[in-house]
Parts: sequence; C-alpha cells; structure tokens
Amino acid sequence: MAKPLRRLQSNGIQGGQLQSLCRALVCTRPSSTAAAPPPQTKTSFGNMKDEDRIFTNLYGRHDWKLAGALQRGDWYKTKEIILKGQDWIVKETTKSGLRGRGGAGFPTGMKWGFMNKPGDGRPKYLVVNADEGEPGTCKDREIMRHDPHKLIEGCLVAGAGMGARAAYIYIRGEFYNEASNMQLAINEAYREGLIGRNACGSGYDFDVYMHRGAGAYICGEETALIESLEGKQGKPRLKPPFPADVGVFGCPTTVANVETVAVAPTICRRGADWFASFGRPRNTGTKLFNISGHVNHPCTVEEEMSVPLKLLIEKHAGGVIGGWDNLLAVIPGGSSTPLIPKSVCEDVLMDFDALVEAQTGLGTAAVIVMNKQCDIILAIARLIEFYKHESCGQCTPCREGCSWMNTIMYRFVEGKATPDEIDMLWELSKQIEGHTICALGDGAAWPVQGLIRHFRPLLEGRMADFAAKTAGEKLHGSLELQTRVQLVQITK
Amino acid sequence: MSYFLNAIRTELNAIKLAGGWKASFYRILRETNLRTGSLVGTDKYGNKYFENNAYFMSRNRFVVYPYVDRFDFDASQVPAEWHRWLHYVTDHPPTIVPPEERKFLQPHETNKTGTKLEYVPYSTTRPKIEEWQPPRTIDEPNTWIYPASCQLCTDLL
Amino acid sequence: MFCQTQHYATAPAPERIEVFVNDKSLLVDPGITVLQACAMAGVEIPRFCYHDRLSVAGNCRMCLVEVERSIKPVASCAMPVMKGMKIKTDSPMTRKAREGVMEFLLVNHPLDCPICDQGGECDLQDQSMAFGSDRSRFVDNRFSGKRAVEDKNVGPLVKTIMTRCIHCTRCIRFASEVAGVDDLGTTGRGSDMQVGTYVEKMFKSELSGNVVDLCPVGALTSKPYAFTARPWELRKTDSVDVMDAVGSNIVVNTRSGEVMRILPRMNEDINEEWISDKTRYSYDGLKRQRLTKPMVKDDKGNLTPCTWEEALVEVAQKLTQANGNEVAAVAGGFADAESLVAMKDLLNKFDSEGLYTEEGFPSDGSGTDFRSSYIMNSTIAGIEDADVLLIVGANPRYEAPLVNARIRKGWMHNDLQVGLVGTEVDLSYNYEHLGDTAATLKEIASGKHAFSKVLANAERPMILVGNTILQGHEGAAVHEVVADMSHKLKSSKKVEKDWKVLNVLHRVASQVAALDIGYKPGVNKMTEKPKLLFLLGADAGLVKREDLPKDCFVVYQGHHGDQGAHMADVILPGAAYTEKTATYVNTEGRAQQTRRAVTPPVYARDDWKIIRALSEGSKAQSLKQPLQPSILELKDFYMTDSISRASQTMAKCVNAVQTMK
Amino acid sequence: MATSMINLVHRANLSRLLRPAVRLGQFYSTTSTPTVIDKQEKALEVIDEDGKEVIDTTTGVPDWLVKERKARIFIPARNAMQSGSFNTRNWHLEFDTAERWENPLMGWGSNADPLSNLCLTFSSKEAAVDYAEKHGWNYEIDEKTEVKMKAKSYGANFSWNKKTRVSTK
Repeated sequence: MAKPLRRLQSNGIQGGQLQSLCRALVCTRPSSTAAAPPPQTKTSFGNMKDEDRIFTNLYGRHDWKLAGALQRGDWYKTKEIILKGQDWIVKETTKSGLRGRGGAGFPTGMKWGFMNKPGDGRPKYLVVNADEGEPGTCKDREIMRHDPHKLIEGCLVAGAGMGARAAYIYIRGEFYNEASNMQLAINEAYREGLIGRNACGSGYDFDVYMHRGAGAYICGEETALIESLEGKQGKPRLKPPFPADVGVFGCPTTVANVETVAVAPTICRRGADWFASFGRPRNTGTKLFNISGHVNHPCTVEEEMSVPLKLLIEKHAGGVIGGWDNLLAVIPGGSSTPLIPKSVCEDVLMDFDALVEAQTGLGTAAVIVMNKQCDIILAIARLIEFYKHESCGQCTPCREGCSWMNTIMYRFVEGKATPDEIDMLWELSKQIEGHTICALGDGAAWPVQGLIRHFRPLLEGRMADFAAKTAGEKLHGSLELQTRVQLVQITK
Repeated sequence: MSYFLNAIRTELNAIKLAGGWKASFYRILRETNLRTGSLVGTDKYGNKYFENNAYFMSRNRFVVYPYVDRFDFDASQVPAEWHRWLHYVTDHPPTIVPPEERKFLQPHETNKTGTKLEYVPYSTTRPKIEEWQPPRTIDEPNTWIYPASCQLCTDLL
Repeated sequence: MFCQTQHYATAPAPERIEVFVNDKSLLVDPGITVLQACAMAGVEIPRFCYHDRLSVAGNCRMCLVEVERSIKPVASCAMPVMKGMKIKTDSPMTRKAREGVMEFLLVNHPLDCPICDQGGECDLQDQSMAFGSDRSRFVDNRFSGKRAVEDKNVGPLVKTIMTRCIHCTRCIRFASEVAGVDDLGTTGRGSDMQVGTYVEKMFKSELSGNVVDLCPVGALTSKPYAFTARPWELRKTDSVDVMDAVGSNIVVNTRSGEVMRILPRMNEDINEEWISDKTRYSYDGLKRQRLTKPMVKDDKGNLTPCTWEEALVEVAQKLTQANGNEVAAVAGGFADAESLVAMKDLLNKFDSEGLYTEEGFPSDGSGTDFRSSYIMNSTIAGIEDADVLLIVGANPRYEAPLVNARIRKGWMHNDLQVGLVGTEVDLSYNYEHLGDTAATLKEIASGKHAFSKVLANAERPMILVGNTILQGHEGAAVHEVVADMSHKLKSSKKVEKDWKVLNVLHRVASQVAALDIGYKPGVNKMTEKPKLLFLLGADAGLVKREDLPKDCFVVYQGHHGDQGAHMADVILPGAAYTEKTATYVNTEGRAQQTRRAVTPPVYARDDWKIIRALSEGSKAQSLKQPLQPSILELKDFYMTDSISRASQTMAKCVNAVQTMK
Repeated sequence: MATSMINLVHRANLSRLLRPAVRLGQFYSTTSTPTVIDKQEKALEVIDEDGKEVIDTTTGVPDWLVKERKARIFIPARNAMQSGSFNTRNWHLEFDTAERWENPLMGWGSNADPLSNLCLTFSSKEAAVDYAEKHGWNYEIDEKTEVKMKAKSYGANFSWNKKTRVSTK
C-alpha cells in the first residue's frame, strides 16, 4: 500500500483536477481546495472494524422500526445535539471533513454554512435527495429500507444545523418498499415527538415530509428535484441562483444526499475527529460502496474512504468472476464516471482525489466491474442509451447530443463506422460537457470519453473487422442498424 | 424563235386556264403573277390546288383561293390535310391518300385575327379585390363598365 | 434577486458596477444580465430562447459566452453581472460553444428552408450562417434519419410544423406570461420532447398570433399567410392599426399592391411588440366586400355604378337644395381625422352643425368640453406604474387586448390590484369582482364599499371606464360618479400631483379625434330629422333607415359594403386604413399616422379628397341595468367592424372557437 | 340635369384630388415638362444665399415628385419576426408609397414614381437632414425612442411571493 501513496504524495493533489470533478457546481462557489490539506499520517486504508460502522442494519437483519433503531443508538441525546446550536453542528460537520455523498463531493459543512445567512423572512428547507437512480448505485435504498430512523434523525440534526423549518424527502417513485418504511418511520417519530412541534423536546419545530417522485433520473439533479417537488416538470434550473438563495418554493434550500444526512447524527455524537480519522485528509469518513457487475458476490458495504479498489472487490465482493486477471475495466463511481482499465484498478484508492487523478471520479461510489467476457462497447452504448432516455430535453446540447451519441455508439458496437468518427465522437462529447444546464450532459459525455481514452484500439479493431466482413458496403445507407444491434455477438 | 413561240403559247394557255383575259387581269392584280399547272384537287372550301413541275421546287405547288365572297385571302384558309401536301411534308395529296377520319377532328377554321371574332387574352386569376354587389330590387345583370369616354375621365387619363 | 419592478418614482439609483465586455470597460446597473450588458456595449449575443419581454429560460444555450475565471462558458441570458466580470464574446471558447450548440440544433432540424415560410427571416438560418460550422458532420441521417414530430392543430391562425421546433419555449412562455392562457406546454422528455397543447385544442387567445413572430424558426407560422409571399419580396410600410382604439403600431407588408400580412411594430408606449389577432389577421377583409366604384340609385331604386362626376354632382345638387339644419353627418369607427375635419368644414359651409359620431358618450355635465374627461389620461404605459385599478363596465381583454396585456403585465410584475364593476368576465388575470351594477359603483364612491379603502390607500390609482356603458341609459350617471371619484382620489394627499385617475377606454379608432374636432357623440343626439345624411363609414347599424324621414337622402362614404352601404342612395368609395396616409387619435389621445401601403382599389379615393372635391364642387348659395361590456367572449371578439366582418380568416376563428375545444 | 351641374364642378381641382390609380404618366408629363426646362435654365445656381449646397435645381427631378410630399427620416423598428437588431442602428430616409398598379399580363407591380422606392441609410440624423435639404426635400423626423432596459432575473421565475413565478413549461 505504501507505494501508491508515495506517488500521490509526491505529485500532490492538484486543484484543477478536483475542480473538474466539481463541474456540477458552478465555479463561483468557493472551491474545496482553498485550504491546504492536513499532512498525511495514515498509510493503510480499508478493513474497517465493525464498531466503527455507522449503518449497523445495512442488511436488514434487525428491526428497522423505532425500537430497533433506539437499540442501535439512534435518537440518543439528539436533544442535546440540537441544543448545542446551529454553529456547533455546522462546525462539527466541517471539522469531520464530510463531503457530499451524492456524487459531486462538495464539502458538506460549507454547504450547510451557506444557509446561515441573515434571513429575510422566508423559511428555509432541507431537501433530502432520495431519488437514487444512477445505474449501479443502491446505497440510499438500503438506508431507507433498513435504517430509516437514521435518516429522520439526520434530517433533524442537519435541519437544526441550517435552521430549516422542514425537510422534504424526495424519494424515487420506484422505491415502493423504501417509501413505505420511510413513511412508517416518520409516523413513529411524530408519534414519539421526535420530530414535529418541539422536536425531541428541544423546543425546535421541525417537520419531515416524504414526497414520492415519478421515476425520472433527472429528478436526482438538485434543481430538477426542486422543480419536481414544486409540482412541475423535473427540469433543472440554471445556477445562479443557487438553491441556497432560491430553492424549493422560492425559499433558501439545501439539497443533500440521503447518506450525507444520515451520517450527520453519528458524527455529532461520536465526534468529528472520529469521523475524520478514516480515509485520507479531505477524503475522510466512511462510505457505502456498491459493488456490482462481474463479481462473485455483488454487495453494498460500508468501508473506510480511500480503501483500495482491489481490496474492496477482493474482500467484499468475492473477487472478479474468473479471477483478478480476468478484469477488463471498472466504472468506479456510478454510470456517469469514466471507466478505468485494469492497469489503473490495480492500485487506485477509492476516494475523491485519487480517482480524479485517474481521470475519473468517485461519484456515488458504485463500482461496476466488467470482466473480459463483457462487450465493453455495448456496455457503454447501453449507458448512453440510458442517458438519452433520461435527458430532460430542456437544453440543446444534452437533448440533441445524447441521442446523436447514442446512434453513433450503437454503430460502434457493430463497427459500422470509420476511425475518424471516434475523434468526432470525442469532440461531440466535449461539446456537450460543460455546455448544459445540469450535470447530466457531463455524465453522458464522460463514459464515452473513458471508453475512447482507454479502449480506442478495441473500437478501431471492430471497425476494421466490420469493414473486412462487408468490404465497406454497409458502412453507409442501412436503416436496420437499431434492430441489428441486438444480434451482435457479445463475446469475441 | 421557237423559244418565244413556246413562251407565248404557255402564257396564252395560262390565260385560258385562268378563265380568260378579264379573269387573268384580276388574278395579276390580286396575286401579281399568273401561273399554270395541272389541277391536283379542290377542297370543300373551294381552294384549288395546282402542281406544275416546270417551276422549280417550292414554286411548283400552289393554291388558288376562291374569290367568291372576299377579296383578301390568307394562308390559314388552307386546311390541314392540304397544308401538308402544299408544304412538301408529303407528296401524296389528300385526293390520293385521304386523311384518316377521327371523331375529335374539328372542321378547319381560318385565322380570326383582325376580325371581330379574334381571341383576346384575359386574366384567369382571381381578382385581388372582391367588390361589393349592392342588393338589387329588380333582377337584372350588372354589366356596367366605367365608361372610357366619360368627360371627366378623358381629362384625367 | 427577485424581479425588479419599475417604479414610478425611482428610488435613488443603486451604485453601478464595472464590467468588461471584450476588454471594454462598461458601467452597468447591478441586477442586469450579462447578455444585457453586452447589448449595452453594442455586442449582440446570439440567442433563441431569450426574449426581452419574456421570462428567462436559459435552455437554448446559444448565448454561451466565456467569462474569465470560469472554467466553462456561462449562459449570458441568465447570469447576472458581477463586479469586475470580464466577458469575452468572441473568444475561441465562446465561438466553439456557439458552433457546438448550433450543430446540435441543426442535427434534428429539417432542411425545409426552401418551403418554409420563415425562410429569409429565420433566426436559425441567420445564426447558423454567422456562428455555425460551414459543413456538417452529421452522417447518421443515412442510418436512422432525423426526428419527425406530428403537427398540431391549434386553430385557424397559427400553423404548426413541429418537426422544425428547436424547443426554445418562447411560445409557451408567451402564452402563460403575456396572453395569460396556460394552453401550451411541453410533453415528453429528451429527444422526444414536444411543444403542444397536450390534448389537441385551439390556442384560445386574442393574442395568439404573436407566437408566430416569437418563434425563431418556422415551427409556428401564420396560417392565412402560408405560402403566399417571401419576406424579401415584401414592401414594408410603417402604419397604425385602427381595429380598436389602442392604435397599435404595425408594419403593413405588401406585394404588388396587395396586403400580404400585418406585423407589429415596436412601440413601448402602446403595444410593446404585440398586436391582437384582429389587427394581424383581418387584413383579408380589406380585399372583400369593397366599394370600388361610385354608385347612385337609378330610377328603379337600384344602386348602379356611375362615374365620380355623376355621383358628386348628384350629392352636390342635394347639398345645394337642402337647408343647413337638414344636413347631418355621422362618423363611423374608421373615419380619420383629416376626413372628419373636411366633413366638418363642408357642413359648416352650409350652416349645419349636425356632426355626430356613431359611438356615444355622455354629454351631460362637462361632457366632452374637457379632453381629460374622454381620454385615457394615465396612458397605456402608465398602467404599469399604477397600483390599484378599478375597471368599470369594460372587458379590456376583447375591447382593447393590448391594454389588457398591459394590465396583466402590471398585475404580474408590479402587483397591480384590479377590481371590476360590471359583468364578470375572464380577463386572463385575477381580479376582485365587486358587483354587476352601477349601484356598486355608487357604494364605492360613497366609501361604503370595502374597495373604497383600497382605492383611498392607493398611491397611483386608476379608474378605467369602458365606453360601452357610457353610451347606455345610465352612461351619464356612471360618468358622473366615476368623474367625481377620480377627482376626489386625485386631490387626496397620497396621490402624486401629476398622476391622472380617470381613464376612458374607447372601442373605435375615430372616436377621440372626432370628439377633439367637435363632433357630438352618439346618433341619439340627432334632434333634427335630416334631409341629407352623410354616413362617413358609419357601419355599426345604429342609424337605421326606418328612423329617418322617407325623403332623406343618404350618402355613404366608406370602403366596405356593410350596413351603411345598404341604406345609401349614393355611395362614394373611400380608402381603408392601409390605403391612405391619415391621422388617428387613440384612446390615450395620441395622434398617429397610418401610411399608405397600397393604392385604393379601382376608383376608390382618399376620403378627405372626396369631401374636398364635393365641397369645391358644390358652390354654397351661403342604473339598474347591468354594466355589460360589448364583448364578453372570444367568439364575439373577432368580428366587430366592417373590415373584420368581411374577413374570412376571422370567420374561421369564430367557427373554430365554437367547434374546437 | 347633369350637364348643367358639371359647370359647378371645378374640373381642374377635381382631377388633382381624384387622381385615378392607373395610367398616370400622361397626366403628369403634361404638367411636369415645363418645370424640367425651368430647372435646367438655372442649373448652375447650386449655392444658395446661406452658402449651402443646393442641388435640387440640377437634378431635373420634377417638382410634383418632391415638393408636394415629405420624406420621412426615422430609425426602423426591429423586425418582430427576428431577434437581430443591427438594422435598427441606422437612420433611414424614405418617401411615401405612390400610386402603383399591376401589369395586366404578368402581374408585375409598377409605378411612376422613382422616389417611393428610395431607401437611403445614414449613420446619423444630421446626415439624413443635410441630404434632404441639399435635395430640397421636405422632411419629417420620427425621433428615436430610447428603450429603457429592464433588469431581468432568472430567479424571478421561482419567486415565492411574486406572480412572475413560472408554472408552465
């Protein structure tokens, strides 16, 4: 483990790269790179101990209701936490180094701090983004299904931290059981006086509402989520104004991921230093990792940040199908992050900065493993089809670009293209990236970029095969491509 | 000598064929020449068609119009079936090869230009301005045209 | 941060901030957008979705510009300026961004330009020439084709070719913000997104034609104008509309002596850049039912065409024979100021004062002596400054759609509080319905009504009286109450000194000019039974043949064969508003000129010239009733005068409103 | 009856007022020919008393074409169909539309007045005025209207207490 770390230290962490990860956030926000990172002291990560786990009922083996939650330590001294005041909660969160768990990785303490500006009479809201739709990601649903009280308590603590009047939990429509458990848990909490008027006896009024979405991926984008919550079509808004200025119902709002909110009470209870002791500086804490794809035991697991990818796959997911040498590539952070080939996977650490350095991102930490039996071009084409289908259609580059990339990608699957079109596709993805209202355009562009970056010979080889097979006849002029894609043999 | 005699004989024959001295005089007056030839045929309008191969090509076939009811004449008096013979489209006059009867063929008409029956082009597009028609108590067609000879108009136009 | 509203008395201007547009320093007001700052610097940013009079959408991405220290280009239409911002509108990054967006827009835009009505005045065409790439990389049409979208039927005025749509959502925003009908919207998402009405129905608005102008591509075009002309063939004449008393500024587009279409012309004080559907689409009425030749009655009693000379002589003879008090003239809604003056001169020459307008107005009290009692004093633009508006017996939505659009604008951006006394109608914005009758008005005036307090507390109150009810039985009473109320409000301390309260909303274009010149309002004021009656375009049917003496000689001068022409003994064909240069005074008292775009048809002539010719030719020897506005529903809006009654397009609209849901 | 009344009609005046729409050429040529000759006689006088250049005496344009009408100097409004505003930056000088008629065979538009098709563009109002005066044209000026720029805010679409809140998409 020491070897990669030395490399990281010598290179330093470059601010520009981090910024490019945070593209979803507009540049005017203060960058998290402002403060110099504390010195690196820890040298090995992973193999977390059970007593350090925050989500102790992740697998639903215990009672998810209030009684079980109390047993696990939820709602313990919540009143005292609230009574310590807004500033204390925000400070503690800042100190813990918690970064947003929804993908962009914005420092949570700073984000909550934006809400503490002098008010103008408008109420403030906390909106919990439980619209977990990113392919490969399945962490929030586990929390909501098996540990809903962690989230409710998190809402209260986070809400108290930012002085919010209420929390809206925007839950994905397809999550029926999760929504059901959530609602029951909310009802329990109200019944026990944990939330509502005079929540936990702290004198603080705080309501929690749950809103079920209608199953659009784009509603996971914070401003689209706000629109959807307001009853309109879930189409993202431009920033500025940021939700902290004009959010849901025109009031200051913070949109936070379920996991971010759910860990807040534990941080406050066990202390920021405890949380900060995990992972590398600026990438601290524990994190839920989802490992799916060609592994022996796909799972969701809570691990320390900066855990090596290989350790994660080998230890928790039972290894790659066909052994580590059968690994082709990994998408490390949910479908919208660029893939990394096996050579990078060998020693990359799973945290924000290390993955940015590997030209990808931590995203939601949904690791999608692909072994050599997988047609990676088809896999990426399928991802682009997903983005094409989920594009809201509001802004031009994403609406037109995604469907164009989709048709090109499916031609690439067959090899029915010319090598110069690879450069064109690269340029197209660059034309989409950074020109759209929200980050969905970026998310659609990155997988393509990752594919071209690491698998260009594969693409060219397939084109050469196709050209040899058809002697260039069918390159242009066939309308049956879409249907024939299904017949393309997946293994080679 | 015999050349002159032949020429005189030919001219006299021409006068004879034309119908005498008086007729020949009028013929020259109207057509400025007097030609002889063998009668090839006559159409139903009274045009007579002659051929005389002693004249050189393009003069050897000619038509003599009837001068019954009109003094002036024009080429459009020749009907189509004779036209083709007259203009060397064919060597077979309709007397030898009669024209095929077709039910859509219309009787031949002469050109009406310059007569009261001449064709005057008119606009077939819809007028851009549609006029109001006043209600009429007594039904009679409204055919009034702004008089071109109106005193005021002549001043203005 | 929130919408900044225009204030009547402007607060001390906030400190201006400095920005740099292409390294040129510029001082701008805080709160404006980058795009506006660039416009101030004389740099035009390409745009599709952004429109000055609509809310910001920011979705077309064409207006992306580079801002220094920003890693990605920003949408200039939505980004507010910040201190020291360095905007680069012609940098490689900006140009690349524009080119990229343009390429995406063209990917699914059909190559329809040769058969597209927008061709030649298409923003997409122009901007792709200016900012797009010079060649296409899109080869996928060989494999899968472009997107095709079903056309929607939204009524007889707006033609939709939805495949051309680039989803700028201008039409949607216009419908919901300006027109006040939430009829349009998007359905579907991604590349399947469509603009439409969801369920097929008519776009029911009196301002619907404006979406044709707004559409930056040819997705929404004008149905009556479809395939009739190209913009570069058209001759454009700036003119003024006379279909209502607003006097909207228009551009008459003609080709070889035929009016092809009518477009709005920008005038911030009157119509901004909208016009009503009647203004825009009733032009085909100018080509039908026209009076083109002078006519006199022959001995059989039939109107027969004749020469100008015969007609003028006939009238001159009658004029010479009649006594002064036996001659009268009634001016209709389309009469221009010049012919009104000429008619007055003519009648005065024969010692006659029998000058009347068809449209009435109470003449009790001060009557029409003071101009301020019959015009819209606070002006149309002033509505935006008002804070309380009381509408009395008017339906501005259909009587003056652009005044209504202004009221809606004030209501939306300036929290204008609106109350209505009169029949409850749909005004496209929320208002307080106070009562149906003049009794309520009395209550408000006496301070007993709850709304009196609102009015009393207002700093810039407005009272808008519809002329429809002023000419009714209770017109005089209503006018008196309203005038008193206005006077009281005006003299209260809260109201600023030069703020005017009383406003009269006229319905016809000629009325204010006629009253200014000295015509008596209303045919009911006609006391003497005339022997010779001039109808100067009086077509409203208020003068009836049976009310006139049997031997009355009626001369109709106008441009359409409508109600007036049917009862005439002599017809003198005049010119319509597109055919003459003439002055009209709108309901604000603003004099404006129409300009001749085409020649009067056949033998029709300018109205004032006819009257002048006549004058030179004839040598003289010497409150329980409901306050109901005239138009309650949309179907009655389309056909109100002789031009729109002759228009087939307007007839189709009436039919569509009744049959389409 | 009619003939006796004709004497009451001043034909000359009538004819001026009631010009027919078609075939104007003859009517105009009779009155305009002497004017042209007059002009040519004093063609050299191109500087007036104030020392300003006046060239209307040399152009040979008939009086009736210019003296009875006004040129309009204005800034055109932006075409409502398009968003570009470059055409609204210059001053235009135009005359009114004169009588036009249609060629009966081809349907082409014709007129007898070259000035009605004139459109001159100037960078400033003063230049346009100078030009008109130089040619001896009457003119009227439509002053430029300053458009007040209203601050636009994207945030207003989501306002919590204003009616600018957008509900339809």
